[in-house]
Amino acid sequence: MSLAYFVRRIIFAALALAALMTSAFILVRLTGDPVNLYLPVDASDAAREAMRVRLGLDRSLLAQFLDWAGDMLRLDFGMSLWHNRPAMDVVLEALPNTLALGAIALTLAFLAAIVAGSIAAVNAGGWIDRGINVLSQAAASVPDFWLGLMGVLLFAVTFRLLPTSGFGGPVYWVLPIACLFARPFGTLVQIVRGSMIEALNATFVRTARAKGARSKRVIFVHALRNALLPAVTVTGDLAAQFAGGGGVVEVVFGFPGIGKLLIDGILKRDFAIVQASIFAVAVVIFIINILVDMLYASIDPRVRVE
Amino acid sequence: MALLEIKNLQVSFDTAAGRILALNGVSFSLERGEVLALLGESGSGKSVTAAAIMDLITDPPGAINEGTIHFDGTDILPLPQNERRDLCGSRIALIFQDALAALNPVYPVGWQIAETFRIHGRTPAGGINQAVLDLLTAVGIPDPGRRAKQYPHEFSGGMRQRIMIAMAVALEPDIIIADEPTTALDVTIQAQIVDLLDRVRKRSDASMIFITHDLGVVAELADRVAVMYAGRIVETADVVELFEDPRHPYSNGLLASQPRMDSDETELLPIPGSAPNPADLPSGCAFRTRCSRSADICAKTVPALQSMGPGRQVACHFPVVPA
Amino acid sequence: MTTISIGRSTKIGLLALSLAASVVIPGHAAAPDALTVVVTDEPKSLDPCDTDLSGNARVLRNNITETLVNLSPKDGSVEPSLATAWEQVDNLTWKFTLREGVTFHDGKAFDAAAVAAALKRAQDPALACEVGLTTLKSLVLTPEIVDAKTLVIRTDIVEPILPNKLAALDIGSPATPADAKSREPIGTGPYKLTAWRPGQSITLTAFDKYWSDKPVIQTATVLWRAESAVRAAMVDTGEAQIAYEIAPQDGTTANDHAFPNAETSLLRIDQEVAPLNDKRVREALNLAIDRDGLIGTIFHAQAQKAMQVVLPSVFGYNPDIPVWTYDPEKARSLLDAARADGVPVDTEIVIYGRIGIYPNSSESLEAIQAMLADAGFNVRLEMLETSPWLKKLLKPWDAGRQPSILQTQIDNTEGDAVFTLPNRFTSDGNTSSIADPKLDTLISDASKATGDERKRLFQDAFKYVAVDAINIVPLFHMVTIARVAPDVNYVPDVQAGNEIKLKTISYR
Amino acid sequence: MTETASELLNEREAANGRFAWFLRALRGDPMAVAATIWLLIVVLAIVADVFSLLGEHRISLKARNLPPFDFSQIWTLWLGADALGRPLLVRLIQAASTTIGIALVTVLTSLVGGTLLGVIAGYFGGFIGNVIMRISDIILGFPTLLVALFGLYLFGPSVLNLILVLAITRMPAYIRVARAETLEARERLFVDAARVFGGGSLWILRMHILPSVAPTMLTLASVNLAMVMLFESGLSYLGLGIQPPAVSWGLMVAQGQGYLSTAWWLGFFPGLAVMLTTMSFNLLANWFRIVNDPSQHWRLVSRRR
Repeated sequence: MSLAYFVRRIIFAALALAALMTSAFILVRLTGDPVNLYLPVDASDAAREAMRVRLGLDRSLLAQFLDWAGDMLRLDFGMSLWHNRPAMDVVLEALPNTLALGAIALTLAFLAAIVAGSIAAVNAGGWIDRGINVLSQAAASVPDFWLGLMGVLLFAVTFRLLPTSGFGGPVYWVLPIACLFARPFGTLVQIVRGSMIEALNATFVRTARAKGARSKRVIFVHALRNALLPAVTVTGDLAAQFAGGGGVVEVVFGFPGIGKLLIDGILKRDFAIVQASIFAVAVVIFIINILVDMLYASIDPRVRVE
Repeated sequence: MALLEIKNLQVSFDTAAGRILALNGVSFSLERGEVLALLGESGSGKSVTAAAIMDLITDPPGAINEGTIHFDGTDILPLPQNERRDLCGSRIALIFQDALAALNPVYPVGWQIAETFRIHGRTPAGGINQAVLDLLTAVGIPDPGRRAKQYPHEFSGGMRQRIMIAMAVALEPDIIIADEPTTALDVTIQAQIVDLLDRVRKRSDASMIFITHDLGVVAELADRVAVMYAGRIVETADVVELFEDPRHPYSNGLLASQPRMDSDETELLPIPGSAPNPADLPSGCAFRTRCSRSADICAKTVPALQSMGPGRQVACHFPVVPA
Repeated sequence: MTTISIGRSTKIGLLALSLAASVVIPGHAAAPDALTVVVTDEPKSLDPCDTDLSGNARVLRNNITETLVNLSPKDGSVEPSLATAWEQVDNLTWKFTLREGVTFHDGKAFDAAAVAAALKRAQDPALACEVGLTTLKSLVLTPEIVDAKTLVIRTDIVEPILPNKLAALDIGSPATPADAKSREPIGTGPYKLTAWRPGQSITLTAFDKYWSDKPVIQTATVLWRAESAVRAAMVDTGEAQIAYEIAPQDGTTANDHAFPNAETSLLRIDQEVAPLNDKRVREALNLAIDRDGLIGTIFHAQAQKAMQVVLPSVFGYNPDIPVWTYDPEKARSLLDAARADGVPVDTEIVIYGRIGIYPNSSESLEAIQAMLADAGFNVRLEMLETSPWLKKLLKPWDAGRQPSILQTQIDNTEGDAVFTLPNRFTSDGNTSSIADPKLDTLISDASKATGDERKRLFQDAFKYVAVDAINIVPLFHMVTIARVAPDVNYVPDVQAGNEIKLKTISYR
Repeated sequence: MTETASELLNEREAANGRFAWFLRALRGDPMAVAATIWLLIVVLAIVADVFSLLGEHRISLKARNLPPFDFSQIWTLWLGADALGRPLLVRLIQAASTTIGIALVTVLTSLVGGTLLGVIAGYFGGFIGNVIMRISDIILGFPTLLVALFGLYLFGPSVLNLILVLAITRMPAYIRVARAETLEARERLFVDAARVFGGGSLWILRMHILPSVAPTMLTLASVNLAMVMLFESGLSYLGLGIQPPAVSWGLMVAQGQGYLSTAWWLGFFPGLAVMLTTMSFNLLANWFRIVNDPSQHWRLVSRRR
């Protein structure tokens, strides 16, 4: 991964981002006029028109676009209509929450999946494997919002061990993390198990055994590192998905993250928020992809030369 | 007492088509300092034999059902797994056919050679790192200091096989098992590798089981030959005797189907048909369907391995009689 | 290396588990002077001039900011607050005497200039304040400062109920920016805003220089959760002491208090499109709905069957309009009669619903759809998000549109029919599906009149809408349910939809 | 070892017929059997509903939120009744046809579209191929749920839009895989051979590329079926998918949310149905993958495990 490679990558990412933001601009404006949502039903037509003029929505799409593009180049995302604050401020408040939530859930899922997947692979075909298989398939198949609701019903409403929802100390994180944990865990267990079985059957593992390496060493030193490669790739994809917020889960728990912000922003036709969050998410995803590439290269020497 | 004595070894695998017997009563022995060639077509059970010795049969789907493997006087099959592991690499070493697959892609080659020392807790006099460099030099890898830090994919096929050999001889084992070590290589490289193997073996006076289907290599390296067919040994003989005087029709066919430098015959006689399906072996002698000499009895009874002279055994109802 | 990481991961996993197990919250015992209130949505702006939305008003009104006058929750009469007295000097002039010794949270004195500034701000078109766009709409108010405690307000047209309207105008500090909305409201109320953590919570603390009785509750936190079940559970778990907008199915415990919320639910008939342009068809719609069956199941048991769109407490309410009976047989025969006259009765009619307009909104329409179908209507239900729903609610409409009825509700917190009728039932009203010159005249005359004549004319107008024109399918005068922790002394009144009167609340 | 096993397997397959082999392979995987049974039940229920065999179920406000497991009631009420007094079981079945129908149509659309575009991009490459890949990269580089959410706000929630939006957001995955497989297949000898013998592009695509791409694509599709169901549920839950009076499992969970503390079964059973069905698709996809990978076959038939 040379400097030229990075430069090329950044240029491509910038172009993609520009395309993305432009299409977001056009699409967001097609989703409808925010004026009705922001004025009381009884407001007069004159007042509605005045607001349109104030927001510049009466001008041609091209004129709006040029203005917008100029602002974009100065990284000015405008004022949020709903929050009445600079949109980027609002987004930057929500982003760390989402990143923390996603990072914790994904890290736990990744680590747990390595353990469970390896155990399943080593016992492939046995009852432990079957148990882990059923559990992970269930985890991969459970709708996260439903899991959240049932979690609230069970742990908050019935047993009163955890808060129902909201944001604050560690207890507020338990249920959202548990919900976001399930699907990546289930998916990753399947992947780790598969690649681990493949690795355990690989010739180099036979070499290690022929060298006299005992099971632990064979599994953890030789097979696991090779088996991690696909899991790292998939985790990277999952991380990118999570960067957009735990979407539905954030809504279920009223968790002030970027996913909820974006969903609310679309619902409330808050153009500035939508664009600023899309921008932020795209940048985060770009960084995640680079990090995953670097991680991948550090695990697999074959990638480094290419 | 032979260094390695295998008796009546039976190995099976479960497949979608049912249970197949990969080895069906294999017996042979290996003396100290001897080079034994295991000769046969692919699927005849040569590699499974090596895997059985090295405890590399994956269970499931594979299983060793019967037999004994005596190494240095002890039956190693009933030994606890860890004791068997201790033998592997230190006293019995294995070299695989495809060195690219056999080397772990994510570790530097030097690390992988050093690992052999570490696994067995041996530290040579000059330290492990020096020993690795010495080994790399010994197997003919130039600039070992730099090369040791490189990864398998950065080496050529021949170089990788040299690294495998370095790894195998690191602890000066009593037995080196080479499983078709030259098959994946270019012809010119093949000769170098065979030469190298011979050299390193002699250096430590190790025994060797050389698994191959290449008669040329057999002639060059081996002291004795065991010919395998469909999970059984059909003939064992001194290498010279076998080449001059094959008794089993299959050995005979193998020799006749390959060009020979020492013969004037120009016509090659291929063995008709193809290797049988291991899940659906012919009754009696497995070779009878391809054998011009077969008779009714061949379908009824499996011919036993019978002694036919010193160090010579053949399993055939109608062995070829020397001309 | 990898071996270590496995060990580490197991440890982390155990740690997480033990963390989850150990951090069991031992009840949310609240401090005796702290209170947490949970509502549905985060307030939008908290600007004193944006108090038409209940989310903003609940936090601000009479907590942070106050108004010149208040309306009595009992009878809607005007009561003094920041103004101690007022009189109508002439048709176009009102004089207000302001309270002495009141200061804003920022230390500035409350005086006539502050009221004038607030009034100017509320009417500034560039700011698009909710109060200016709704309550004070089509009215130009010109303040005139006589002295610090006397303010004269001139109106451009006759405004008989100016004090009622000014009950909607929250007075912020003169420090409030004149050219931008504020997120940091400064008022004269018993509480000042101490923190607004966006997406999380709002905290109010008692203002120690408040001009009237000091409140018991010193710290109040406002949270928002979208789900009724969650809000209700929060009171049970002690995460909150008061939760608003509890759905009927949740609001069945002794801690749940239902109060009328000034909203009337109805279906607005688009009577310009066939077959709904036939009065018999509109009558059949009304007769086909089993209102009694809906009460106590999908709607709260304390909801009242409505016959018009305002509550009895509103000036101009007509007590003599009969409630529709449930008579599917008659509905069917009316449809048959219309069909016989060539009215395209079997044309598909769409019911446009709005998701979440009130609890169980889509269930109620599914039930109504089934009832209408039973009576022989061909109806399809379409549930819409707010933005597309507004497109159906507000003019202009497509000329070739499908016949439709629209789920909506109308609120009147100001207490006078003029806040309900003009925009919704006159030809030029932007949500009116009726264009009837006779009704236009009636409403316009009523708006200008005063006293008994005003009342009579408004009553006639309500009767005309409901009985003569049958422009609506009135459903219920709605109730809101609040769940209040048993140790909290608070009974929500009719204004609880717009105000949380924190200063009246205490622990038992 | 494994190679030999697969060789003989093919012979066996030819002899016994593929169907018999499938049945045998299914027997070796009890989870796949359970999955198949569950899906069969769901399909039968849907069929029964299509032919109106479940009886008529009117709104009955008196039976509102009837609790489940009251076996003295008629069997349709064994899972309780919903907020309008309709039997929950029947509602679940009606929702099943929406949920599964949408998933099937969506996956089919993205399968066909994605395979075609991917094969085109892989086989012809060039400018068009580049454009296809760049657009897929952008779509794929963004969280699927957000792309879908955005699309649905733009075009409004309706069944058709839901299918289109989900199909388009899932398509890039198919395009990528199809392109990679095509590139590989294109390089293989037999394609060269076909070219030498004068086969046209279409011929090569149809006879050589598509058949070698198909198994991977089908496996991907079976995994995606589960994924699409989860997305549909999530979107319907957010109010962007299926709208009442139509019903889907996700929507039922959303509607049940309001009754979380008073009638838990309204939200519990539809979520469970999503999970079981998704899991069944996943398990079958898994099984399908093993069936298509000869080196794994022993797992399906080995007596000793």
